Amino acid sequence: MPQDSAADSLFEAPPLAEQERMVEAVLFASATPVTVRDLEVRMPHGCDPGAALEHLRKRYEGRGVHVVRVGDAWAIRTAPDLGFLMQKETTEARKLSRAAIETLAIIAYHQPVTRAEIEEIRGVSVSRGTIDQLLEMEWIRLGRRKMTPGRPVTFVVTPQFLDHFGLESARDLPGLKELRAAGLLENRPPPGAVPLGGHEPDEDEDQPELFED
Amino acid sequence: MPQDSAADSLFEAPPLAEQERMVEAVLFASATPVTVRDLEVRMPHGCDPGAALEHLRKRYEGRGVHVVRVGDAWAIRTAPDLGFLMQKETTEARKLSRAAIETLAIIAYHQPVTRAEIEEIRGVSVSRGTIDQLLEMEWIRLGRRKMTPGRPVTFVVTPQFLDHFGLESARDLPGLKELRAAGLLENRPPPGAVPLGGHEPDEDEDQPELFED
Amino acid sequence: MAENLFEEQDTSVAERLAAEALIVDVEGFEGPLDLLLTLSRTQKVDLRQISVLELARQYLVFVEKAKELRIELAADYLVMAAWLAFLKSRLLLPPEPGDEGPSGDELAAHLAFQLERLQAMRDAAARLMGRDRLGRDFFARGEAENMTRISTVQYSASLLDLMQGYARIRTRDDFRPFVLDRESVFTMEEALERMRGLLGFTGGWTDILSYLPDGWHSDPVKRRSATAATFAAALQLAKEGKLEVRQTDTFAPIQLRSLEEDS
Repeated sequence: MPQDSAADSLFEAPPLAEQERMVEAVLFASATPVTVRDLEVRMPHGCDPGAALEHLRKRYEGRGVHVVRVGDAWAIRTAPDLGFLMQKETTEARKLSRAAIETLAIIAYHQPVTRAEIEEIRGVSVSRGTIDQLLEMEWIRLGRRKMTPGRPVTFVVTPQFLDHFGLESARDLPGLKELRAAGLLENRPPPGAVPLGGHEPDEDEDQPELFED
Repeated sequence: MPQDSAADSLFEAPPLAEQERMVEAVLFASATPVTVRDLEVRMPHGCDPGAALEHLRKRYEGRGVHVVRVGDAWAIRTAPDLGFLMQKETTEARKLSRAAIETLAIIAYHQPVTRAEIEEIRGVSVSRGTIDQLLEMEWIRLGRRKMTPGRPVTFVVTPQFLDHFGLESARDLPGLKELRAAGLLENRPPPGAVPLGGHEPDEDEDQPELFED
Repeated sequence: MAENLFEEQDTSVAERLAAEALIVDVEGFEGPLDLLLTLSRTQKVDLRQISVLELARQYLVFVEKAKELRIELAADYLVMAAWLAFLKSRLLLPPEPGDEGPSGDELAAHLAFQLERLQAMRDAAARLMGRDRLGRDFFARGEAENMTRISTVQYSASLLDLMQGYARIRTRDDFRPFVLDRESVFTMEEALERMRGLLGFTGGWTDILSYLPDGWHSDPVKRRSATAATFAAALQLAKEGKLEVRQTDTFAPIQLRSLEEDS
């Protein structure tokens, strides 16, 4: 935006050190990750939260709390090695079934992935409860529909998932590169038309109301 | 927790820097302020939470958050001068009232202009609320007093005004000729809305709801 | 050697336990692929080198046993059994000439891929769940500060609003009754009246400005109004044939001469 020098001086941003304090205060105050955009909106005009965040992250290296990146947002989290001090704060994680854990991993590593693809990988149909539970925990959400016949919905993991597992992004999933290199994340169609693993005709089409809203 | 030998862990407390990390993490994660006694119970045997707290408090001096005493307990809190960041501002956009727009237009076209002159041009008296609103919005400010009897104050528009309307200077406002060319001067007020004979009581003062929306 | 012996013994014990487990707890399997994966563990080889033929044999034995024990097997287990029987025959018999479809080796390779992929996902899931986790190993702010919501009203106006507002005022000016400005406006009617009275007393050419009323000379606004009105009145009177108007040059003084005297 064109501004003359007078207008510029009116909107001069605070010094970087001050911006760092601001980012620090906002991140400390929030229990959930704060996006850069959110920081921009809250901080005075002309601030550069990105640079301030980088400084802040360095400042907290090796400390009792860390500045961590979660997707396109940032949060302060306690250092994992100090977890033993927090019995009081530990929240009993909801016990996930083996099916739910596997389904979650498949969604994380194969996203965006359709229900039929999950079933193909697990060799068994995915119960509605499993998907519902993961949706309810806000670890997965609906992605874009796939541009294949029937335009099935896909599932992807959420920022909450990344936050929970301390991942900066889905690209940082453990072993992702190796799995990809080994071709294990491919959606390889079976030779011929022989279905494996009791693959019933697409359930999505039987129950379209499940995931559409 | 890192341990070199069983004997060490029994009798030797972690280094103070490590204790400081622990206090930092506990204060951060705790939902309520934490007492020194509480810290002692949580931290490994032989720790000195008091000393660690003192170090931590010093470390956060001048930062975006402070270590503060709350009764006989300790907590991390936002630095008081950054409280404004914790306010989520919701802005509701409303159209300026007609009276305000006209007053603003007169000030922009005729600045510096006194209130009496504005009233002369508008043909109605200008309510205090209208002027106050424009002042508060920082679209107008007081100019020099006029060198006429009574030395009345004048009003001028501000850089914020120019910024909002995308003008380099008030001189960039289209002149009457251009307004006419743009067909704006043909914009006759509806019949009956023409105030005849000047100084009727201001519509603004009759209706405390100053602003149309 | 001794170690090997032990291991083999261990394996056979594990195998027996597994076999029992399979029969007793068929419900515990997450489908035929899961069962195949479990069976493949008894082969103790890399999944890429697995003997699909051997696996098919084991699976079929399992299904037979389940039948003997009258355990209800889900349909997909039976579908898999049928498919594995087909695969087994494909792998054992040389392909018939003109045979359509994928070869036994292709099918076996795909099954091996599926098993490897499922195993990979299980390992990935285990690694994922073994990560430091929020609320267990690392923690968020315990005492999150609430955002106080401040609702502000932002008034907006566009440049068009401003221009229209000003235009409205100026337009209103056009309509403003003359009464407002009467003190500084000399109307044509007034000028006509004044000139009719004066014309008879003037002889020869006189400057039009001398017809301006007293007190209308100094104030520029008043002078302008009076000049315009007098000029308009002069034109009117000239039209009526009562006077002549002349101007010797551009911007030269305008002079009037009465015609009434002559007539």
